Amino acid sequence: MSTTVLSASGGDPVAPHAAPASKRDLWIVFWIFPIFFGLFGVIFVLLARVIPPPRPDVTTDQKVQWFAAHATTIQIGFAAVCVVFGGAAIANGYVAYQMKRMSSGPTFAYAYMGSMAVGTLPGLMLVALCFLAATLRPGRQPRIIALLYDLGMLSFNGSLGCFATGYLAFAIAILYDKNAIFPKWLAYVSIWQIVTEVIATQMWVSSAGPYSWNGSIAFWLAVIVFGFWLNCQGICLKLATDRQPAGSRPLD
Amino acid sequence: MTTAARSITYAWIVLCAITIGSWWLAPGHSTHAATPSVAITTAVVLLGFVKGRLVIQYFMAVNTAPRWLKLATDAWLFTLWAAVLAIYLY
Amino acid sequence: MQILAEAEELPKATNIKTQLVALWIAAASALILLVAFIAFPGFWPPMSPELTADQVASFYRDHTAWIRFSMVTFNLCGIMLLPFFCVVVVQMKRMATQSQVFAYCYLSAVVSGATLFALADIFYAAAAFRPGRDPDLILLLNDLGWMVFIAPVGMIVAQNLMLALAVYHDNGPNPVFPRWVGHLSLLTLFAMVPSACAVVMTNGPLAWDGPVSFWLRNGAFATFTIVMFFVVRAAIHRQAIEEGVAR
Amino acid sequence: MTITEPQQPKTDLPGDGHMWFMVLGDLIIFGAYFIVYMVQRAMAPAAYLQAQQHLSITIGVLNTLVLLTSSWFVAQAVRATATADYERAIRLICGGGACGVLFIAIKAYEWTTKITHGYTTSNEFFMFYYMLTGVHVFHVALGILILGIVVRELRNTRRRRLSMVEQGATYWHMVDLLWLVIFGLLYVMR
Repeated sequence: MSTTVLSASGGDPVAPHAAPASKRDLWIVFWIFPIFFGLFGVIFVLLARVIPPPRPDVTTDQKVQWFAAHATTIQIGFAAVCVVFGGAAIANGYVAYQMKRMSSGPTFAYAYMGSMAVGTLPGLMLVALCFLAATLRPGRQPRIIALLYDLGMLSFNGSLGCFATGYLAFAIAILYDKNAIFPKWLAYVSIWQIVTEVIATQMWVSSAGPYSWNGSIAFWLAVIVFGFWLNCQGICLKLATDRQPAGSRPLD
Repeated sequence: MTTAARSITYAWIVLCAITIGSWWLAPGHSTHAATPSVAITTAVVLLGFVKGRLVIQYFMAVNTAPRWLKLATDAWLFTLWAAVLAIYLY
Repeated sequence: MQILAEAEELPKATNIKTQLVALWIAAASALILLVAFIAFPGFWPPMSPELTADQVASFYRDHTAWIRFSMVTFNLCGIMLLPFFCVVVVQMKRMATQSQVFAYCYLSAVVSGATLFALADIFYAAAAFRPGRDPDLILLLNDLGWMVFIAPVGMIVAQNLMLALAVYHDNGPNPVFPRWVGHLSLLTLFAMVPSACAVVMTNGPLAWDGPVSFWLRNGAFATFTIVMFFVVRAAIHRQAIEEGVAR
Repeated sequence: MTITEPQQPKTDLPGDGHMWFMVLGDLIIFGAYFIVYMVQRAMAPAAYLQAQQHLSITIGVLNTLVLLTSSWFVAQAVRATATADYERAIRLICGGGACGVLFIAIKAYEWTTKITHGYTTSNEFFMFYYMLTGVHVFHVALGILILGIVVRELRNTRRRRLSMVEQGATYWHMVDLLWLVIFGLLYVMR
């Protein structure tokens, strides 16, 4: 929505001392983004078994059996998550860093960083803890294991507000930005993400069918849109890194 | 009034006429129980396609847009309504 | 360090002072946390994951008062360490020969890590709130408390990785931190990583009461934090002198 | 670097590519919702039809007419902007926005009567009804915000641009287009 476009370096103050010609620091951090999300995909799909999600409409005994059948991979997967989940903070921190270079002020960069940092707990770690607690002691009472099953899946798929806030902050920052750090369409795409988060609220009241936590609408469509959005964000992050002049810093 | 402005108004009149016409088709009348009807559903699909195309062509001004956009919007419209009908009939 | 009288009212002098205040808040909190650590009966020795539900329940019943005292203290003072890590962020942003990207990612990891640390004491304290609860539920709360406390080291991994990379890329004439801080940061990281296995092991050195997962992990973190206290303090002093705020 | 090109006189793409990307993507996502609805409906056609009977076709028709009229206003506003008649364009867009507000008001009334009659999300058809109309109303509200931004830009003599108005209009017509599909699938078909 801007006719006048500042060059990407327009607002970037250059470091006070000798500016290096290298952008190695940026590239190191950038590559953590695809590496982390690649690992995330592998762990959650192949090992931890939460994508595709186990069914919500099963009996307590079936939940216990499900944990028994997948205990080893769940344990390997989520133990790995305990080590690598900091990658999420770095990936989100790098997005916030690029947002900080926008001409739209720091407010939404901070909001993005904050909401995503908070979202890591309910959206990523709580399911790991619940499933690890369930698999640590298979002899636990079935009703407790069933509770951990529900609690884990609901927190993983149902923690919506943190991410909706993050997407909103991301979209608004892009729309106000005149430094063209990220393209406008990425902001519009983030609106889809908010919509899918809103629809996913229905998994809290629906235990079977298209709106449940493994449903075609509340889960699958949301995951496809998320995957598309994440790839777009990664590509745009790469382009933003390409264009950032060496030795430049974010705006204050 | 320009040609474009006039065609927008014509499109609006046709759209409203179809909408009011569909009032008689709908099942939402409490006087009698609705029965499934392939004929009505097919009509709804066809009219939905026509209405969607009018909106895209005249309101969204795709009739003067680049070719790729015409193709993309028509493909969406056709795929959607064809799929709806196919699922219904299947 | 002596703040110069003529610079006393300048914002850059205030920036130095607030960093020092944050540093000392963290130091005081760390002392209190040490007391809480010593006071928690479950750390002397660390509770074995092999205890049965009844044993765990009777532990909470027998030591309710001490558990409550230490966990409330952890609750109150645990996140008081956060200002210290924020001072590290401020210092990282001063590093001249880089784009500040590590500082932002470090901050992001610090915030996420703190949310997890803030959760652990809640599980322990909730278990001690009604010691008469069903032993299976007490065991569950105890498990969750131990897991959150010991295992999710990912955010510290991210933090220390960012700090180390920042130090290694800070290769101008006046580095903010000495280069060995990067090595120490990585060393701490490697010492803490194995404790992620505590979510799987119920005995041996990697279980949450094992020497690696408990003593090495916590010892490494405590040592690192104490060393960083002095490193950061020296960095603030250098900043004050460079900016003409102090002698 | 993505530069928002100054509007070329030769280009006949209404609005800009960024907005069309959003609109086409949104159409595909909604298309997926519609397909899932049809699949679910095909599994229990009688139950769905029976539930459909509880929707008021009169309100549905009224809402459709309101939204079609709002689209007419907005489409005419684009033509008015193209002929540099900005005052008329602003009035037309305000008319379109007012129709949008009326649409939301009618929708709110419809929801209220449905909920008071006990048609809640426990019925699968009504689950879809509330979801589809709810997400659509979210789009209407966003559209009203966008129209407001367009009016603000049009009032500013330095910032009034055809492409800006066209972007807003493209979004608004998409909202209309999606409603026509919702109307056909939920209210009319049997």
